[in-house]
Amino acid sequence: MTVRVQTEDFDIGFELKQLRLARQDIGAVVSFVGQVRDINEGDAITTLTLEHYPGMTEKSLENIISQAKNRWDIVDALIIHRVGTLQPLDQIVLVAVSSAHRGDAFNACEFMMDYLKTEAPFWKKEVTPQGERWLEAKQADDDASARWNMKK
Amino acid sequence: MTVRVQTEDFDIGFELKQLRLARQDIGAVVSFVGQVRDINEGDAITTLTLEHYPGMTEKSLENIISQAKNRWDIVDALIIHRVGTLQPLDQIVLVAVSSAHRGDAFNACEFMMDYLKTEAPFWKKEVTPQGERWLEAKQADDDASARWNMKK
Amino acid sequence: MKIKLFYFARLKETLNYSTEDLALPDEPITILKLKALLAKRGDTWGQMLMGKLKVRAAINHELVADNATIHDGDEVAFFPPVTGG
Amino acid sequence: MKIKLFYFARLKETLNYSTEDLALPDEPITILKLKALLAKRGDTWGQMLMGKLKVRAAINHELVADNATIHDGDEVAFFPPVTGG
Repeated sequence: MTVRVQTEDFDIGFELKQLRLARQDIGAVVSFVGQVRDINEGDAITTLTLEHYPGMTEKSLENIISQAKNRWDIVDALIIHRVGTLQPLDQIVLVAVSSAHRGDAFNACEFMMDYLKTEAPFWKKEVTPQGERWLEAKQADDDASARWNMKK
Repeated sequence: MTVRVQTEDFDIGFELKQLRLARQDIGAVVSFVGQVRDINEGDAITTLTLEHYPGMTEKSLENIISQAKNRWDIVDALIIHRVGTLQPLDQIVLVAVSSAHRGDAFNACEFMMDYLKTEAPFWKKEVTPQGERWLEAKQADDDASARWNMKK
Repeated sequence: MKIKLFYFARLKETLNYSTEDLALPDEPITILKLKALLAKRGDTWGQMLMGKLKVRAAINHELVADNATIHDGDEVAFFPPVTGG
Repeated sequence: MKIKLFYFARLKETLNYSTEDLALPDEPITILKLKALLAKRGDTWGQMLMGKLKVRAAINHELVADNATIHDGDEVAFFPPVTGG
């Protein structure tokens, strides 16, 4: 498993290729990339700053991958999350999963994103023309994360 | 929407970037890439040849994207499918979806793959040390496709 | 009426036909009836089209059921269940 | 006992503290009791730790509930619900 927390951008093509070519029994790679949107809750976004808790962040991301490996038949997984100050259209996060068959990869990838949203210690602060504001956690994210406890 | 059926390989990094940067309100891109495995049903795979039905293929892939757009709040979608003779570790297919939020992109991407597996006119023939064989359609793929009729 | 026929994958290979133009009586005909008609061409045709093998059909690039009706000028295709992706 | 404290995001900014070393009596203390103790430092502390804001806590890099017990040498962190991804 690979977990990286970094200020630099990442190259999705390169990362997915590494994951895909790692083993010849891999048939599927599912990935999620998140990017900074220009508008959030109706306001234009100038910049987005991501703070995190060094040490705990890496541990929690590794734990999320371990949970996914326990639940689904996947080969490997990767999480790259950026921190620092970003702008609209910048990439924020990449979550990717390789597996023999597609169903496991889709489930594991979505599970990892939902858990990352509620368990990994990252915090976002937006700068808008009206000033700065910390993002509030969303009930929808808690719900998305909680539904995995009900699925097989 | 973009649909391409081609013998050439494709560059995932480039394709996802195009999709991602197309609009500033895109927050998520979910993608699936399928590759040729070295072993299928216990036998080593030397090559895999993909045949298709020109004209119908493109139409059915466009139809799959349209269905996904009707069902979920997505911005755009892309399907690239290779045909001709491939080898283990070659990329076969890329399905990618962009949207404001991740849930729609995950659902739409998995739906598109499940429908592609049962509706798009592609046929695979494997060459193994024991000879050639056409792949049989799998019940699991029919089941995966059918479950979308039950979901909201 | 005249229709254009296509065969794919195992059907194409076994029948050794990829496409043909076919002239038929000027009356509606279903996919099932067309299959029965073609099956009379010989054992291989019968086995491939009316045997144990699942055969799917398309009319003008749309997947259709066996009771779908073929019209003059249609493009009809026969093939095994699809296995792409 | 001695513990190390960290604050993140809105808490760090408002309290103007990112980390501190804290000496406490040698007896088990829960997250909730520690919060109450820190809340006595003043209005801002009270509002941030015991007010309407949801505060989550971690001990040694693991998310914990308010009734979790802190031990000597632990690293304790307070922060708002996470908003990454």
